[in-house]
Amino acid sequence: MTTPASATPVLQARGLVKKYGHVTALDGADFDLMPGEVLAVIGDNGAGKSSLIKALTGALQPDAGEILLDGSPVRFRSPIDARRHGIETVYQDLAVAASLDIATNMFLGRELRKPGILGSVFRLLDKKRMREESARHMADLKIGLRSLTQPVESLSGGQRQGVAVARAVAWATHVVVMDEPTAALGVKESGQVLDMIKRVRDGGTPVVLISHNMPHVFEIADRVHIQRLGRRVAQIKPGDHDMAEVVAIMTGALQVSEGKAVVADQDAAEAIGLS
Amino acid sequence: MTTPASATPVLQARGLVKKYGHVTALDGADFDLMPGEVLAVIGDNGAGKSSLIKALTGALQPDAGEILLDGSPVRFRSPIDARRHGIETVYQDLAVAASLDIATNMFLGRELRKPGILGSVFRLLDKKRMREESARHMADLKIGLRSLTQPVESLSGGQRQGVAVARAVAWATHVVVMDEPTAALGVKESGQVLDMIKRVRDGGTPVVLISHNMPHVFEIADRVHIQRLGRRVAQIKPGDHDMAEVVAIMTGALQVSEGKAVVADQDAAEAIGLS
Amino acid sequence: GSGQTSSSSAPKVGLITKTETNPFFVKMKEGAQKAAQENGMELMSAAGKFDGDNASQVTAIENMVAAGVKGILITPSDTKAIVPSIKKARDAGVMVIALDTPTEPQEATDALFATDNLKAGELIGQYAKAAMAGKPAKIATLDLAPGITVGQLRHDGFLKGFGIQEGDPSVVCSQDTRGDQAKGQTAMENCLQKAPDINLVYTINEPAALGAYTALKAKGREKDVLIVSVDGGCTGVKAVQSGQIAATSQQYPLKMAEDGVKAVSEFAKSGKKTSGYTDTGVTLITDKPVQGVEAKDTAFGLDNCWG
Amino acid sequence: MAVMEATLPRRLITTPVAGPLAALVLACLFFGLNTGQFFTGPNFSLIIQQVMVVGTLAIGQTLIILTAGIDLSNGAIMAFGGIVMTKLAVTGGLPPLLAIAAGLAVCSAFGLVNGLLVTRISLPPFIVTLGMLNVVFALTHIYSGEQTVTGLPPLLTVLGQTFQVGQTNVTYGSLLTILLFVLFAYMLGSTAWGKHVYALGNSPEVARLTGIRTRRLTVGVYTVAGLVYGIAALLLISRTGVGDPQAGQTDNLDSITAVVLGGTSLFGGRGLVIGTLVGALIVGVFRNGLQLMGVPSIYQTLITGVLVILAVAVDQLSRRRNR
Amino acid sequence: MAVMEATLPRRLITTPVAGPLAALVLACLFFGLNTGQFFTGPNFSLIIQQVMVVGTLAIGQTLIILTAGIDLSNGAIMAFGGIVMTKLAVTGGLPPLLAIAAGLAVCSAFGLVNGLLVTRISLPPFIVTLGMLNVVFALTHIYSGEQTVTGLPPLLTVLGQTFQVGQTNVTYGSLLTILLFVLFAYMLGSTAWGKHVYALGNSPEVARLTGIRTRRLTVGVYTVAGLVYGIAALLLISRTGVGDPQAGQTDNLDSITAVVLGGTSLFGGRGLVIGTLVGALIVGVFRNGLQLMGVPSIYQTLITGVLVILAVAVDQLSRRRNR
Ligand SMILES: Nc1ncnc2c1ncn2[C@@H]1O[C@H](COP(=O)(O)OP(=O)(O)OP(=O)(O)O)[C@@H](O)[C@H]1O
Ligand SMILES: Nc1ncnc2c1ncn2[C@@H]1O[C@H](COP(=O)(O)OP(=O)(O)OP(=O)(O)O)[C@@H](O)[C@H]1O
Ligand SMILES: [Mg+2]
Ligand SMILES: [Mg+2]
Repeated sequence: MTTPASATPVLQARGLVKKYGHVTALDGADFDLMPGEVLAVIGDNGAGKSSLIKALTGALQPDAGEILLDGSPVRFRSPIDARRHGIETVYQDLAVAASLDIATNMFLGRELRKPGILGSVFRLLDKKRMREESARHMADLKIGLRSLTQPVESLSGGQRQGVAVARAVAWATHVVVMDEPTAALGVKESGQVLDMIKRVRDGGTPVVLISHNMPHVFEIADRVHIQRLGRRVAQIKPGDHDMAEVVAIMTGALQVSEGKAVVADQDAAEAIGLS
Repeated sequence: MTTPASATPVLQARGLVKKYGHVTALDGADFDLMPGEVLAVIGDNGAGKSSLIKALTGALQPDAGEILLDGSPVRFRSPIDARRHGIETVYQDLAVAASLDIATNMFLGRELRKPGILGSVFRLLDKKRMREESARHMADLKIGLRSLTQPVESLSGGQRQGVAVARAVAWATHVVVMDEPTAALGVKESGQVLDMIKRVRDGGTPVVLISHNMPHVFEIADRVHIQRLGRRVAQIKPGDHDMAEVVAIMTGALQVSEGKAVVADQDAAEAIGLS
Repeated sequence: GSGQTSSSSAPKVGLITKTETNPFFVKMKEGAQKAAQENGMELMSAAGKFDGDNASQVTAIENMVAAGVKGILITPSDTKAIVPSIKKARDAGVMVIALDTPTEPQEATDALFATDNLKAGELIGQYAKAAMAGKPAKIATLDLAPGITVGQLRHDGFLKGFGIQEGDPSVVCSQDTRGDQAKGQTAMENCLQKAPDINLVYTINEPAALGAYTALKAKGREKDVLIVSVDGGCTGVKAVQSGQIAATSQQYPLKMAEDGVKAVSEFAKSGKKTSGYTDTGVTLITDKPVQGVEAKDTAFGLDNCWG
Repeated sequence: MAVMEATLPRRLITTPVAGPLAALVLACLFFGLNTGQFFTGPNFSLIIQQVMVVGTLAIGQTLIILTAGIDLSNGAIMAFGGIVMTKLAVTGGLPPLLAIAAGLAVCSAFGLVNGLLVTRISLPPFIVTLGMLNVVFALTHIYSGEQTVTGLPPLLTVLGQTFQVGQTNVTYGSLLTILLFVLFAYMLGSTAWGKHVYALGNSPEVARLTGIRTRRLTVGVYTVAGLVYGIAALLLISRTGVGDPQAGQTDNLDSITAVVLGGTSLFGGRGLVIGTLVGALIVGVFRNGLQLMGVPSIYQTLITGVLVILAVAVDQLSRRRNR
Repeated sequence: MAVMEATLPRRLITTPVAGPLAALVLACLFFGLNTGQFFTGPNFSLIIQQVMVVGTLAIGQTLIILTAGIDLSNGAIMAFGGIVMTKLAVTGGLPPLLAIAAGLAVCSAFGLVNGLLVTRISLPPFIVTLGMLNVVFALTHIYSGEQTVTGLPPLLTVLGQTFQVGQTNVTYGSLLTILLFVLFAYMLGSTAWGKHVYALGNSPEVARLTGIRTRRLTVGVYTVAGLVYGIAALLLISRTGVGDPQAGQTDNLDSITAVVLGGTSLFGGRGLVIGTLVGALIVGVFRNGLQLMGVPSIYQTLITGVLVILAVAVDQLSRRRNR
């Protein structure tokens, strides 16, 4: 374990366990997010990355383990609890409501009402303002859209992903968590999301980024959390290891001990060209 | 246009048009797939890549334009028509049936029946053989699964994608089309899919690969089809251009004419560091 | 499994009605309950889900035979369709008595305690004919529902009493109401829209009649249109008393049920079966009697009404 | 980025209500050409009176269907509410306003129970409301003793009074029904609550992850629906002038028909409450028009069946053309 | 790669039929302890006879619900089929076997029309079958002239004959019903057709992209369901001994209840036909047991309502525990 001892982690987890019937998705997973960093979470398919961040953001109740926010234990009974603490999440399965339009999706759960009596008594939505602000947020991400009143279901996969990302970035105050936000995005849009992540980090908000895209991870992450078989097997700094080594750790060919990589599985390591 | 004049294209399209209400997804798109090649289709989100390959594989009826298979005009009224001609497709929106298990999904539409009277008269499925063959195909792709009798809905996003890819590769005889097959896959699994694509190509079957992952495209593609605003704006060989140039073409900053890139939009080109 | 002691050892009698909600059948059940208590019997009851529901009545007969009843009283929903099931019950040694509505053939049951629905219709038909006093009639009939015997008999009886055939041009509007007040009102509203000069309304029962009255009143026509009905429930008789309905044919469900239970009790004690048709009677109730049609006033009606 | 807004004519064609509306207009034209009495003010006033009860029930049904639920118990709840109001006022001697309040409360309570069963034990709405249908039906008959309640105080039937619009008498009940439709169109279309209802119907999981309290929202929807059924009970009382334990037995399917004819998806998340009004009117116009044409009951049933299919088919085909 | 197969005990607990089965067993135990006549061979034979018609209708309903459809017309189609069979045999003078064939053909044809309307014009199944319900209901009454058909040739009621198993008489109809359930369990579980039905119910778009002829499959499912309704008509005839135009009016909801009680999802793609058998038996056992206990019918309705909710609740809660 190589947890930096410098500061209190913003978000922390110890020994999270989650079982689905006979499948163990989380098997005693630890997690540490330090202030102001971009932490990449990587791992094979099925390693439990999505389960981990679902547990951290209230979308899933772990069977065991504890979660700490700024050092004090918390329990998120639902995504709303996490959100109240300023934690915003882009879930892998695209949390957008298909038949509603982009502006409505951007503001879902936090709608703006008209000023004055129209808003307070008649609860009238300020659709115009919501549309304008959405347009602004989408423009920040430079996601090209022909109409904001189109239902989200008629967007391309990438455009839909853009809506979810823009939404999380717009609202987060404490932590932003993104589960493969660029998976469906084009080169240009991916670049915009990475820029946006940097900007969020530079604004002081730490970001958790799950990604399978190693160049992206190496470009942007301050630290990397490597997940394997439901557990964190290493935390590294991208500068200390090269991409091949990191992939080797991910697949179990190498193990990290005291910050140095050692060969764990000779066959596997040879198979990927390390020895 | 730089269509190689060497051989008859396996799959070809001329002037495809598709409109959704007031959105034009395809605006006179051309397409050429040569024998034995891996053709990458790239483009921004919403450029009409998915619409293009849907039109090519019978999943969508174009409003205008024609499609030629091995030089002769064809019309695919449904995905079954295309499939009958040996064209297999992995659609972006994951063509798997959520409540069915992996083996059933692998063989959906082409189930194996027991030999003898049990199969011919009683139409009894040979579940054991289907399970074994599925396991073999999945093992070829090295996609780790804990149980083949799990319904697909309980798989991680990557595992589900793996099932769809394995399925297409297993059945294709003429053309394999993949719409962002590695978008949700881990590094290891992505590598396996790329290997598999190479193996399919080496077996003589051409592959169409839509991807936003430029390193993947440059690693594997023999030629690249660049789609922009519903049209093919260029066909290039990866060796002739570097990644930055390709991205510039994709975003409209550069244009290709007579095989050479020329600056089309001075501002845009400068913005991405080309001049 | 007959050695079980938890259920009482009193002989059982079953009552199967068309529906469980029509006040007519509720009254019938009350009468049966009272008679069963007096005769030291246990009453089992069941009903169809809707008027015309044969399958539920068949199931009820089977279950009652399985439960070991001595006799079954039934108001058949489908007078023909129920016959084979009744035969099975009788073959198993159970006495079956039809109440209110005869089976077809009538001999399919051991006995019949009933009102003649055709006669009930005829009475109000005759009354209406006399009350119209030669004025040309424009008739609306608010009927029950397709294929329900009682509705058909009452409707036919009315036409017969009025002296016209099915399809006579004086019937300007016919509509099904399922005997429901709201549907009766809707039907009457539409009939009035179609033929504003309707001056005689026949209704299958009093709720439908009251619905028709509400519709007429909205048009200010309640005074000059004659409404006649069948049933004789207390609400209906009160409506006759207050002049909303001109006349109604009163039936006596309580009596049918009481007589039925007594007959089963007798059979349980002595093994002697009742047989044949016992007419429990029908009386025309009106406060505006006409020449040539025998009638009683609403005071009598209220004394003898049900529901 | 170019933000293109749909133009008004475009929106009119693409709104999901366009198809049902076309069907309604066609039906009106047909009956207007075939019977002289159809195109009159009083006849339209009549049609609205005839559909107001089912129409009001269908408002609640729309809310529930938008959440991907279904309510088979609405007619039964209305019948019970009607008996409660009339019995308390007549035999209970309660002031009419209190009796009405009690009836509305009881209906809301049944809605609440439906909602709690759907959310707390994750039971399918079909089963919950089917069970509730039986329970409430039985309770109605037990509580009423099968007696129709008559002799109502005037306040209970005040909605049946009329006012004049030109030559035509319109009941206050019709007006209330229209107002209810406008209110719920507003609530669904222009408040956060409405957007949440649609999101919930699209996908409860997505709604939950977006931070909507899906359980509370669902319970709220069923309870509001219950309240609306209570209002329907009041409308029914004012229309018939009695408390009728037999009321509403086919109204569950009738209200679902109105909702679906109005273009709302049974899978939730798509539809407009104004469509439901159109759907209810389609049924009312068919029934009224066929009656005016003197078609025998059984043939009316036949034709209604065909027309229901036709109405939705017209809608579907017009949408397909627009694709 | 480790391919782990679920063990048999594990599969028994996780099968979607476990919950309904537990509810059925509990109900049987309850009634067995409370009435002496319940736990007897003849009584069980009776219960099966009583549920065989709705149970058979529910087989067709299961097929349709698995495709994410619903059928409100099944009871009406059965009634029409019954009238066709009996009228042709009795007043038409057709040989009984021909009359039966004609009835089966007519029922299949109605199913076919349902299927064509659902696929060709993309109408919602709810609306198609609601319209069809009205149409077929009217046709039944027009064709039968409201007359119950009696005096049937023996061949039409041969399924009502019994054979002995131990001390108990079992009808051939009961046997046929069980065989139908086994047949369709086989077809859904062990043939390509069945897998395609599930895939279609999961997502028609996915099924289409996978190369399943979704339209043809859907039409096929509705047609097969129609044929099954024809068999139900024959069972009904053999049970009541007459052709009854009033038959089946609540059987649409009853059959849906059986399907849902059996654990099949109304959203399609999930469920087992054997669950439907269990669901139908649950309803039958409740009705029989309550009747044997001498519960008045209005209270039977009340209790049935509560028990329907309870049965599914038990199922849900047991599944939750297994998560
Ligand atoms: N709802 C569920 N029911 C059953 N099993 C589940 C469920 N969700 C996840 N799993 C299983 O838990 C394991 C971890 O899943 P998870 O989605 O967390 O992986 P992941 O690391 O996010 O994978 P990917 O990179 O493919 O998204 C997988 O084996 C998966 O099959
Ligand atoms: N069913 C549909 N209805 C309406 N518009 C659609 C539909 N499908 C696609 N579009 C629109 O057509 C355009 C092209 O979409 P398409 O999915 O082909 O893009 P793509 O290049 O595959 O994008 P991505 O890289 O994000 O997958 C987009 O603007 C999209 O919004
Ligand atoms: Mg994941
Ligand atoms: Mg795409």
